[in-house]
Amino acid sequence: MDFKPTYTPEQEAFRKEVRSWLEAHVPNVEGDRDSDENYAKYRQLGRDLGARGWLRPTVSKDYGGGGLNFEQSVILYEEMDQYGLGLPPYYDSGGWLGGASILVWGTEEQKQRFLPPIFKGEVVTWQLLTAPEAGSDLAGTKTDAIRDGDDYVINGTKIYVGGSHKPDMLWTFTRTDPTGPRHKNTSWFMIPTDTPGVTIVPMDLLGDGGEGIGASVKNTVYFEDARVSAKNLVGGVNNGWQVATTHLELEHGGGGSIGRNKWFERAVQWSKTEKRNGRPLIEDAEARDRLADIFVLTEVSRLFGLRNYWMNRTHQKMSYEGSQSSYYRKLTGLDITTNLQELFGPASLINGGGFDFSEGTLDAYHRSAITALHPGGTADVQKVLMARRMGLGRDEAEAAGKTVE
Amino acid sequence: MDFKPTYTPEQEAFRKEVRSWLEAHVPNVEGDRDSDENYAKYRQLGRDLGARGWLRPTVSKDYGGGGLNFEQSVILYEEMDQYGLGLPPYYDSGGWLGGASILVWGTEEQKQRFLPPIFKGEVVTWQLLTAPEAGSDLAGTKTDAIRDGDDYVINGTKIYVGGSHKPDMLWTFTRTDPTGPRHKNTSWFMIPTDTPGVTIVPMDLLGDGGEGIGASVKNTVYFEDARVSAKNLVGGVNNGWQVATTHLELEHGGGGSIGRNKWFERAVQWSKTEKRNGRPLIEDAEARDRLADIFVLTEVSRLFGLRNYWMNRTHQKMSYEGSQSSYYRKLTGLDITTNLQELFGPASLINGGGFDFSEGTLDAYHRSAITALHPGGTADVQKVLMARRMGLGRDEAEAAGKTVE
Amino acid sequence: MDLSLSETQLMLRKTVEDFIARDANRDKLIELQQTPRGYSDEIWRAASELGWVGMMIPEQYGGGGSDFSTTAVVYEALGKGPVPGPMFSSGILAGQVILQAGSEEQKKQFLPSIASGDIVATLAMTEPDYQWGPAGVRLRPTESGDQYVLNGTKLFVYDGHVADWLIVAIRTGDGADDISLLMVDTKAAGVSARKLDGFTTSESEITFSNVKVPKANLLGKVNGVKAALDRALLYATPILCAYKVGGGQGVFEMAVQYSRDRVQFGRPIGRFQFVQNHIVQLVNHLDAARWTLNEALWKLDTGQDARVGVHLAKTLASEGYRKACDYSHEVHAGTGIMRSYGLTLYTRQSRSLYAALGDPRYHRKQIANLIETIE
Amino acid sequence: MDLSLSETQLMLRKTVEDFIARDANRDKLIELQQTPRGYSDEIWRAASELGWVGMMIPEQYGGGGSDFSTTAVVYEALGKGPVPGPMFSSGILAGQVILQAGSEEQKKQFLPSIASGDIVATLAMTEPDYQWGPAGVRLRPTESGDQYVLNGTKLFVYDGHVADWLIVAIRTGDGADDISLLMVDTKAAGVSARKLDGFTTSESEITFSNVKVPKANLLGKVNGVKAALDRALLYATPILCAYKVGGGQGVFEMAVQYSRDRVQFGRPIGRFQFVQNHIVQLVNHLDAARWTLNEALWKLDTGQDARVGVHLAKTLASEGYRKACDYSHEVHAGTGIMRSYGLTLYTRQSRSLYAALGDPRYHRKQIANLIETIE
Repeated sequence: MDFKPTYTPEQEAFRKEVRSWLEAHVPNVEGDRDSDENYAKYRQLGRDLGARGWLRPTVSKDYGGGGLNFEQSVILYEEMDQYGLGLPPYYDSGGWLGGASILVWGTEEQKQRFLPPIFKGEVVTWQLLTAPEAGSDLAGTKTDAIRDGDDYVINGTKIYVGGSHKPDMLWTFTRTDPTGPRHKNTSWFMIPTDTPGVTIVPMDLLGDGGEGIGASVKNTVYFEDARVSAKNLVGGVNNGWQVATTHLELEHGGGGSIGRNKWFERAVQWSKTEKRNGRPLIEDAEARDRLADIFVLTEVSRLFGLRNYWMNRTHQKMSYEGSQSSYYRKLTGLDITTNLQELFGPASLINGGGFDFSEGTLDAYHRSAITALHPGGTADVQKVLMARRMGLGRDEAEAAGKTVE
Repeated sequence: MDFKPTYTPEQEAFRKEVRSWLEAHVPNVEGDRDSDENYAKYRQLGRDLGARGWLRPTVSKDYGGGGLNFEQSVILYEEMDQYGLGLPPYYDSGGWLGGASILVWGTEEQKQRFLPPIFKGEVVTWQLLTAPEAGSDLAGTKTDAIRDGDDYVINGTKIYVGGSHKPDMLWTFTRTDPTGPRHKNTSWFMIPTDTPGVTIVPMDLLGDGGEGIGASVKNTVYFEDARVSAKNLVGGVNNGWQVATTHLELEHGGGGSIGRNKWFERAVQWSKTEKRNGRPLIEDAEARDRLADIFVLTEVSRLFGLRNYWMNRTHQKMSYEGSQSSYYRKLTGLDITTNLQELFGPASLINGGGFDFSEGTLDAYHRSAITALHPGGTADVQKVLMARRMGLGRDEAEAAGKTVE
Repeated sequence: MDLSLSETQLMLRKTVEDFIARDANRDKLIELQQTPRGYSDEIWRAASELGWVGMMIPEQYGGGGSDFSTTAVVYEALGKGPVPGPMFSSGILAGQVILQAGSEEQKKQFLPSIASGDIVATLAMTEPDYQWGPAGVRLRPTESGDQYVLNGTKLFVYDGHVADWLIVAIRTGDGADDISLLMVDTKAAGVSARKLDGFTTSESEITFSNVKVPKANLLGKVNGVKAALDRALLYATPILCAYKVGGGQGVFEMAVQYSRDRVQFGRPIGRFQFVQNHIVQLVNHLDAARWTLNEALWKLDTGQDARVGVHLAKTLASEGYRKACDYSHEVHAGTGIMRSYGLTLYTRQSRSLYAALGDPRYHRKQIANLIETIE
Repeated sequence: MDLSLSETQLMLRKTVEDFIARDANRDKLIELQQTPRGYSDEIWRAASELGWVGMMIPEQYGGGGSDFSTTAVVYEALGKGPVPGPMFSSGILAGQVILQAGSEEQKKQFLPSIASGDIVATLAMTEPDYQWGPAGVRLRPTESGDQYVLNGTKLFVYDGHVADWLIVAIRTGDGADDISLLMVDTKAAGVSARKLDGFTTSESEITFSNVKVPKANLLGKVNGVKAALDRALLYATPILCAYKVGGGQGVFEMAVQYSRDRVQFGRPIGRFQFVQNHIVQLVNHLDAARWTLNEALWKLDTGQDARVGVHLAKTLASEGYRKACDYSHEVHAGTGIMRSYGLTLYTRQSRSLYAALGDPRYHRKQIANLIETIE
């Protein structure tokens, strides 16, 4: 096994190129990364990366990707991670997930029309999955899209959507045959945000104000007689559930991640500067025990993510690994924040003022550890999926959803 | 609230009577409490207690009990607990549980015939519940009792039964209408052990050799054309499931318990004599942390048992408390043994020889913490029952089984 | 043995529940959480007039003279609201510190107005270099004639921003226990208070800038209050536990109800064993906190050594409230994180109060220290 | 980056699996557990002849010279058996200690016969006053000319009762690290060994009664072996982890199979979410142990500082194997505790090996000590 790519001289040269390009292009921001001003800077970085094909490095150039190989993509992720950024460097999981579904299920015309703008960073896309009536039971949606001439007319409501800066496109799946059989009565649509009848209203949630760029707010999206061209229906009529399996697989953690162990690194850093009885916290034995506990939890998460990244990008046959990574991260988030609170005391809850040593990031993490239990499939849903993929109580294990990258 | 009875002078006098009687009658045994010789001594203690009505203190004298009140029963339990004994002081949960079902569901004739021998300690009874085909799904038993004249003829197999010293009576429930509707096709029988066609064979299990008196072995019981008088059918034909709810309620923890915190007390005692680097273990800070962890876990168990004892004996309306106590004890047993192993090191696993400071009790506990997950309803079954009693996802909460004491 | 509540206790609980239904129901509390102070005049008036603030203060000082168990019944009901306000900080904690450490004169001066709700007092012990307990007190005054002069900061002071009086723990010697307690009027020149934002409830920062306090304001003797403070904490802590147990009960009942109301995949979600598991774990945490607390209260009421029992109860109340909220969130999924729903009122408290009067690791350590005293 | 096994590794694994199917399948292992020695000649012969015992010993000393990852593949497969025998104790642990601490002459003397299986060696470090690590070594020899004289006891020595040679850690100075290593022939007068009964596998008690050992039998220098011993433990520990991960895989596969085969309430039990939850938690523990181990192996094979990685892997392997067995028992209920079924073969190991080479608290503490070295 090899946990790091062995780079050829050519690849090392690529790393140098990436590094110096990023040095020149990654914006230097201060304060809230999600302020209008800072968001705009990250948005521009996305466009610049997209123009080079670095936003979706392994996607074919035909669709706006970079056409790069696995090792090159790792280099890009690693170098972005040095800035605490991913690809894309702002909130566009909608584009990442929806793009994957279009790649697998779209017609060639749809791929040409939808993908390059997304993969070049020109267009930001939100995913619309959860509905008031359909949370874990996604297929139970009551948002309906009824054919009318060349269009579909959409009515319904989706919640926990997007972030703090409006996108260009939305995608969702809706009932196109409201009385049809479950899992065979929905279709998947790309919808311009400016479509008449689409209204976006921010929600008031515990997790508001997190660290994610563009992600400090979630919204309710209302569809009232919103008309969408039938050309925007991706993957075939009443085939929406199949199209969804692709992005759900990725959302459930099947895409994996490359990244450092952020919370552990931060905790060590703060333990060197925060003091107890005049001594740096890190000199305290109990504090070191807590750091070790945090390390254990976060390292496992990191390795599950890394394993999945490798499996996904090298087309290994996947089973329960996506949901496992997601479930583990969700559940251990609660333990990690408990350890952080015990380590740093009540100051870890404060947001603002001189004693907020974490600049609000710990407050946000305490809250997001709770809110993160649910999106992208609740912790319980991840367990359901793991059980199916392991074939518990079944003759055969269920196969993972088809993804491309 | 009052966690200890306030005793009247009369009751204090009763305690003195109990104490001096026990001093005179509780056998002084050495070594394995389950050896033939020692078991016989405890069996005799049971008979002696029974003769005084102290074996089932709150049961009516009409049926061989003591006709004593709640406070007196507490005194008896507390004084027995000083010897690490319960009531009965040897393995007779079969008599305790089956006796309760007969009290609730038996005819007057059956009560007169079956109960006094049990409650006077003359007869020892085993319960037969689990079958190879029916573990958690008790109602799925395939042991059949088919009417033939004045008898029923029983065929089938039950497992995880009884202990190391043969009993006088058995009870079980069997299908009397094998093709009838579930929960309405079983009947409940008292069966003399010496019935022809009854064979008892010891099993080979992980938990063999525990601390329980008479309980270091479990058995398979085979019925091959065993004939039992129809007079021994308790609670009505095809009403066996109802009869079972009574003993199941008690077995699931609804009876509660009064007792000291045995494992914590032992752990403290051993920590004073066992040494690390020449110092008593109890002087070590890490060891004290483990003792505190053990204390926390064991105190909660003790209090759940005490609460249930009080609720049961004072006829409070019970809900999930029985199964909660059972579930909590089962699950924390695994944590307690882990703490004990970390506290005392590998010596806690040894059985025999000079370094076995616990005289094998820790080895037995390590194993029984695992085997105890399943009898009397698995940990999962306890959760199912708790969920029903709390009415999760139901309009109404299920009522607890009817018990008498 | 009798583990039931008395008639009086049941009646008192009913009074609190009726008040909550009328003036502090979930909708009102959801509104209140957006306000700077966090609680309403109605709440404070009722808590004062109905005697909940002063109930543990002896009758001769204008309080209700309730025992521990009865006080706990009321505070559990308040916690179930969860009703916000400085009832515990002022009536219970500050009241106990003054009662245990103060002179007869000081008791007469402060306790009746605390009990009546006319003034709000609170204990200001912890500091930026946080550590729970006397060892963490490092604010050292200078002396100027018959006055102390304070410069420095107290942090995480619950309800400090609405307090009239602060009981400030100061360092007056180098020994670990060499601390003293000083009554400081928040209107005195140089005192400023700021409510702390974040995942907090009523934590505040108090800044002292050349604050002059007469030495006569010392509660008890210089370097001689450790035992009194320990006693006050021993007596106040279980009431905080009761408040937290009440919160746990609140999120438990919400979870049970939601398990019936919410339908997914064509069934109430409470029929799914994953959901059942959350609620089973929740109620186990809740009842562990509840019954260890009940026994500790009984020990206090009957004059037994309750130290281990209180540390045990606080350990499980802090861990249990937190876990109860986590599990209730798992049951409620997205619905639970909407601020308009009400669950997060509790979640915030479960975090904010986790370390109040010492976090679970602190209390477990105290149990470890006291192992030999356990019978 | 490539997280797959190589062709060679896959082939090796297949060899072990084929051997297990033939000569060490579950039925045979269930029989073997009743025997005094606990393993068969077939097992020891195969392990020796197929090179598993000596695979980490360099080729110039008669071993296979395998890297860490490849050795781990074989020991994981053995652990999945779980195949009993002193392969790890002798070939890996004792082999590494001699390799790291011994002179060239000693390596030539012992390593080839260890690799060939002709002799069995094991490390005797821990003592009745148990504490893992050099600080726990208190057996102090007296000196008599060019001999050491040993009186005392070594406890929890894995496979001591079947060993030909013991590597005995002795105290030769008062500093924490002042220990030395002595090769002791178990046939020497005064050496006796007893297998320890209980929830154990191959732990033994070794008693020394006036045992005379030539000073020439010292491995390395007096008071100068700490670094070599640390290295040996760093290299051997992950192989033990691999064996435990294999055991976890074994109980995982049994649980999955049982979830399909066992029917209750008219459905395979694996359709019940409570049962699913057990297996989900099981596989999470298993994979946490597996992937931390894999990264540690890679670090060792590529010459990086692997100390933290090995402590992490050992922490999770010990905790994980234990938990994996607990969860598998929950799935199997009564069936799992029958000795004739096979699950308890693993359970016994999960307890017996929990503290071998240090328990999880020890290894967590080492991570805490090394925090600053983590990049």
